[in-house]
Amino acid sequence: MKDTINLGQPVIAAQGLNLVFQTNDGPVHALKDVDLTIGKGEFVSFIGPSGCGKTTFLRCIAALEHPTGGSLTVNGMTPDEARRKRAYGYVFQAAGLYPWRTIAGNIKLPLEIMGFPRAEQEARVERVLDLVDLKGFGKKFPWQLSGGMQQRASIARALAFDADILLMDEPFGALDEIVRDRLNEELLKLWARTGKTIGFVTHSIPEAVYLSTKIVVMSPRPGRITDVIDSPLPRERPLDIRDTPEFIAIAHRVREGLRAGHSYD
Amino acid sequence: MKDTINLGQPVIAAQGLNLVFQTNDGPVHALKDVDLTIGKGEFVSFIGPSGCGKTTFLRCIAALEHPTGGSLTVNGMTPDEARRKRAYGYVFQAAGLYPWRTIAGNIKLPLEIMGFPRAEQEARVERVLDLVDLKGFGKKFPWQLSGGMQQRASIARALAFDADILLMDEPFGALDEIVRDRLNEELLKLWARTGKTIGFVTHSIPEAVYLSTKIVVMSPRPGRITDVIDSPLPRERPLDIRDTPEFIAIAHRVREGLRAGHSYD
Amino acid sequence: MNRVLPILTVVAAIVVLWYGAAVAMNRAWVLDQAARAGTEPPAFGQMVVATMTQERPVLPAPHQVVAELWKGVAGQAITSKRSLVYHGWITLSATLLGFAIGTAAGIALAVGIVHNRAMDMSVLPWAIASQTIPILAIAPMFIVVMNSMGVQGLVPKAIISAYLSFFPVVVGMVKGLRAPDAMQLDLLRTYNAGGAAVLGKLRLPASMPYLFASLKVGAAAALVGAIVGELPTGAVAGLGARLLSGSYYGQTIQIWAALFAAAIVAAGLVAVIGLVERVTLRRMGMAR
Amino acid sequence: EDVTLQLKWVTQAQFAGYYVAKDKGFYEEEGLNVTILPGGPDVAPTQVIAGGGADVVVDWMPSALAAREKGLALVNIAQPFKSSGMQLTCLKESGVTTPADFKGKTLGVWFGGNEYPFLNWMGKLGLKTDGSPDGVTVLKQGFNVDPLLQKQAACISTMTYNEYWQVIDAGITPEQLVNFNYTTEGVATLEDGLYVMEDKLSDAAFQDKMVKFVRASMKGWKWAEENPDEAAMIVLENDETGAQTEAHQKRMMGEVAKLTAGSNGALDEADYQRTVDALMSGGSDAVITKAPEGAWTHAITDKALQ
Amino acid sequence: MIARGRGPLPRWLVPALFGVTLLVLWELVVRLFAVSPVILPAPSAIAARIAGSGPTLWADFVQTGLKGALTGWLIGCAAAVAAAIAVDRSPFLQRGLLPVGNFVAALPIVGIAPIMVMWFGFDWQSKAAVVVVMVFFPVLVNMVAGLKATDAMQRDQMATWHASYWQTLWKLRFPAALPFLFNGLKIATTLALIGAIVAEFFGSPIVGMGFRINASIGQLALDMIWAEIAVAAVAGSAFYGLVAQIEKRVTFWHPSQRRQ
Ligand SMILES: Nc1ncnc2c1ncn2[C@@H]1O[C@H](COP(=O)(O)OP(=O)(O)OP(=O)(O)O)[C@@H](O)[C@H]1O
Ligand SMILES: Nc1ncnc2c1ncn2[C@@H]1O[C@H](COP(=O)(O)OP(=O)(O)OP(=O)(O)O)[C@@H](O)[C@H]1O
Ligand SMILES: Cc1ncc(C[n+]2csc(CCO)c2C)c(N)n1
Ligand SMILES: [Mg+2]
Ligand SMILES: [Mg+2]
Repeated sequence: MKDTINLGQPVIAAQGLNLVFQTNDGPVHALKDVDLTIGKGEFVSFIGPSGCGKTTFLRCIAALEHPTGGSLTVNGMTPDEARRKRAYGYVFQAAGLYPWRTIAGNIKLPLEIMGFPRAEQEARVERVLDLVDLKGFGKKFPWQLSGGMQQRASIARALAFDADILLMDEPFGALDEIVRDRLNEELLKLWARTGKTIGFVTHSIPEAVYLSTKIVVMSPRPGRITDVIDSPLPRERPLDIRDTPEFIAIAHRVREGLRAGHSYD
Repeated sequence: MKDTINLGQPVIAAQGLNLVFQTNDGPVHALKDVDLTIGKGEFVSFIGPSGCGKTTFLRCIAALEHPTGGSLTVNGMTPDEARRKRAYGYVFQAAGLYPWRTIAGNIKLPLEIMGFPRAEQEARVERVLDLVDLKGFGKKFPWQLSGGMQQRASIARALAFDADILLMDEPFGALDEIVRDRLNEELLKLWARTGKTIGFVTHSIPEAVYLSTKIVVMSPRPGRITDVIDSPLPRERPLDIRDTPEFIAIAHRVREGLRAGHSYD
Repeated sequence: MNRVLPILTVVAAIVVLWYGAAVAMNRAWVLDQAARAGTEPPAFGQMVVATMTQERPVLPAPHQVVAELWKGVAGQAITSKRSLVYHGWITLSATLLGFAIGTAAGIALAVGIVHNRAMDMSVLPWAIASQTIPILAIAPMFIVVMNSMGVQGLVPKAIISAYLSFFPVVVGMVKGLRAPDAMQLDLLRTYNAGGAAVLGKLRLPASMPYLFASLKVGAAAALVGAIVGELPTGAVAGLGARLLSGSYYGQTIQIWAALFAAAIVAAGLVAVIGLVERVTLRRMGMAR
Repeated sequence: EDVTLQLKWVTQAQFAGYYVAKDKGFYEEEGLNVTILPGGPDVAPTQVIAGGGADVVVDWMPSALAAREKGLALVNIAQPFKSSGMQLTCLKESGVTTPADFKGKTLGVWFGGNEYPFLNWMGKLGLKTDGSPDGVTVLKQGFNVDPLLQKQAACISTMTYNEYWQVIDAGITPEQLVNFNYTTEGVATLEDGLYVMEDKLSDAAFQDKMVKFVRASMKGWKWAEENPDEAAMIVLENDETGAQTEAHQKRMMGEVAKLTAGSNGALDEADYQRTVDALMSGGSDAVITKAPEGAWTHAITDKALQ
Repeated sequence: MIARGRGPLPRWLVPALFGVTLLVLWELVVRLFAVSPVILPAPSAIAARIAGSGPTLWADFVQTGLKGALTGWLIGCAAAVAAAIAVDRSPFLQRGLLPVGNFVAALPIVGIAPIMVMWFGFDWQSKAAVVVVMVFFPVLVNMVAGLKATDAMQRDQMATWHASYWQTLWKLRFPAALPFLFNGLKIATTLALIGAIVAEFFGSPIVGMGFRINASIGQLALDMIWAEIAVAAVAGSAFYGLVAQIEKRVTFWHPSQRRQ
């Protein structure tokens, strides 16, 4: 397998997407004329200054927000239809665990809703708890966990079932370098194994470059895409790929894009 | 000014500190035998794997949690007495803004409580909003802001008044590199100007090294301190200090400490 | 001890205040009687005694009420018509049935209102209007109608009781079911959870604090409803009948005793709900 | 045969005749199975019978005639109470000694159908009751005599057999009171009578049933008059609230016996006419505006008493 | 999902349509089956009565609705909020006063009303007193629950600023309690009206909605009873609506008020 892997039809296609929030002190143009095509099996990172519309764009894809203009299709359907087909696994920016459920109970939630058999539920909970290094914390309540542990629980929850499209909003923001590296690797493995399409918001340039087949750089007020970088890195990525010149070159381009976005306002 | 700047008496002194949480499935040893002395005007970073007790330690200092063993003094007083003297500015790991107040209202909150005159309140709100790059967002409500913007608002709130001790729990976790760099610089300036004592939790090794006079490396289960690194870097720190060999050496030592903590379990 | 001492203190304070008030409020009658008899008003000591031994006091002294309560509870077989336990049970049974119906109806309506736009717009206004109708005005008509349909005894009373208790439950639960925040709802949307799942896994658990507040108010309302429902049935038995006959014969002490009996029943119900609340919240990890 | 009787008020000696008849098996002897429904402050017998909740009700004639004019065709089939027990009881210290002193005073009155005799009397005295300055202030009196004891009213309505004694029991002596009896004032109206729906009367079977009922009830009343103490005990047994006291019921029975004395159950036409005249005399405030037709019948008592 | 049919019109149109249908049906039933007006008067008859008795109905409403219910509601709600804060202020009271507060939970109006008439006289003051007792508990319970409804981090923040009890109360706990408080206030609006009307059964001057209903039962003037009931329903709903409107304004931030 190699770089540009736009196998088949686009999974996500946005054209001239606009979203304006009406607020008490005037409209906020959160997304402006966003064009983007994501192919099946791609790993797309979104990077951009705080408030540039990354979350909003992810929410549009997941049909949690309704664009005020332009078109957006997911697997050729409207996002809402795709949502009804349970196409998404979504990791929110805040952990958003239900306080009245234990960690295991929280992870079980989507499984219960999707009607997995009970034994299978247990097995999956065990597996993902292990994956995010929370073995033994299943019976705790969310408020008994540290911030980073909560975030990992929320990642586990999204990985517990097999959605075709995984949308992750800064999933590793509250984790230390070492856990982060480990989870990055796990995520890549999962991606390689399952061929999921992944949308991933991050603030870490190395992380974006390390993980993605495509990096989308955004800039704020109004939120729009300023650069789309197709990564020439191979699909197989050991951690030390981060020291290669290609890697550093892409990282540089991303940083420049980001800086440009900042200088804008 | 140079390195070890333990001017005068210690501001924070912990000795044999222990904290055990009782939970539904057994006790959790969150802090074990923690000894640490922080002098006046120090900038101390805490780094360590998720769940190692960084937040818990900060909370103990701020008298939000009560150690189950050992001794802890702040300015020679109990933490609770210090709290009553309004010694702390605390940035929580989650933004925790009040939904019924606008951003400006949220920032004004501690000022109202501490009885600042009204005009002064306005002025300070303007100043810190500007500092965290949220000019113009004062009238918005928290749910109308992006995750990073909320975090910045919460930083602004802690900076709006002049606490002697500033405790910051991953304040820059949800921010992109460029904003983060800018805020790092601002924070250093503020620190240099005011001589505050700062306790700072972060997951970024470069950030820890760049900011601190002392780096505390922690490790989990049970949470304890594995290394305390006094930084030999000068107080005046341009951004490019990050490329000096001293910097890289310290970063390396921190990384090793972190790794050791991870391999432990 | 830790739990009892504060209650005792508060109760003691109330009792002291009460005795004071009893003296103050019952004084007028003693003075009037003295004036009517043409004698000097009694000295303070005698006055105090006189204010606490009246048969028809404006405010009976605590010990008078307690004595009457004791007579009503322990002084007779609990099957006797003069036993407060007997009357209390009659009222309690109607209350419990009414509370069960009212709570079920209230929750069902709230669920409907939250899940169905048409119900949202049409039900609440009428639920509100229904509550502004003075029950005591329509209860007789209602009982007559039920009677002619052959429904008698417990059920009509329970229905009136349910009618009063469903409303606090509706109001509280509508708010409670809407309390989950946007992100919690969004999460379920990404799973394409159906209405039942949203209800069972998010809205209901999130509404618990509201539910218990509503249940407490609802239980109290159910008791009031049961008592009011006893009146138009000829007030033959139950605490309401006791209250009314006490009032009819001007037996203030009997009214107070029945009032206390009702209050004890209510406090008991509320305490039971409070207990269930604590257990539930603890199991939900919410009691911190 | 089932008969449901709706009383005007709670179980007390006022209705002793019916309870005696039931308890002593007089109804049973006639082959009747009688259910006695006690009344209460918010039970209007007229409403109950209109809704089909009872076959026969105990009511006062003013209220029954007023209902008849409203379109509820009630017919008096028997009149166990010969005389009126209603009075206005005043505290002497309030300064009322004659009806002329009422002006400007506060008077307690029962409503819910019991206010007609009072309104009629005031009409006769030329006293306004709507709160205008040279009239009287009317209070809707609750169930008890507290307004008098608390001096919230100068006078209150009482019955000779009930409330009057409550005032006495409360510690006020008869000398401290002034009583205005409706009979002595010449404004008496007929009290407890038995009423049924007119349309039902045309049914021979129903008529027959009522004959048996009235016969047994009157037997009960006469028994009660002769054995007042035992009658009171029977009432007490039937009081489910357990609130009535023996002493009070025995005394009430004694007083009630005075009112039923002289009635064999048949309505006295002269009494009826007096009541109608009284109710029509109020001018614009008159309780009824035209003489009622067919508001009573002797058909039942004629057969029952032969 | 946000904008569909959200104009101000449909909001009241649906219930209104429902109501009109109900009234038409009622009228039809009464006419078709020739229901006696002493059992159930037709809506048209009730309307005629309302039109013909404006001044009486108004006077009754002023007496019962404004003087009795509204005064009682204001005092009762204020007292309950104060009590909730007192209970909250001191853990000692929390443990002592709350059980006693629960004790007043269901002091039945039937028992309270005669006592209040005895204490406060026949006029509206005694009705207001009954209303105070009736509305106290729902507001207390909700307010107590509301004061507990802050989350741990919000309280911790206040602690780090060393906010005084009153500052924490005013700036954090009170706003957080508002959604609960308003539930109590809304329930109290309907209770207040019922309470004031029912209390008049136990003695009153010869004006007031409860008096009129009671007097009309004896006169079998069912059109008048229903006219008063209609006034009660309209006034009660309006009062409730007003409180709900205020709630909407002050708890705009609560998820239940943001359209979901
Ligand atoms: N209230 C609590 N009850 C029980 N256990 C708790 C509680 N708070 C924290 N813990 C436990 O204490 C340990 C330390 O938590 P802490 O929040 O201090 O970690 P942290 O170092 O801040 O981690 P992170 O980087 O993920 O925020 C964790 O194992 C956590 O599960
Ligand atoms: N519900 C809302 N109402 C009004 N404005 C909103 C709302 N949600 C987001 N916005 C605005 O839209 C813009 C984009 O927000 P978004 O959350 O998408 O940013 P982001 O790129 O995810 O930022 P961050 O990295 O800080 O999370 C911001 O200016 C924000 O203020
Ligand atoms: C609210 C109220 N309404 C009417 C009466 C009148 N009443 C009904 S039966 C009866 C006979 C005497 O006990 C009397 C006087 C009352 N007492 N209280
Ligand atoms: Mg975001
Ligand atoms: Mg932490």
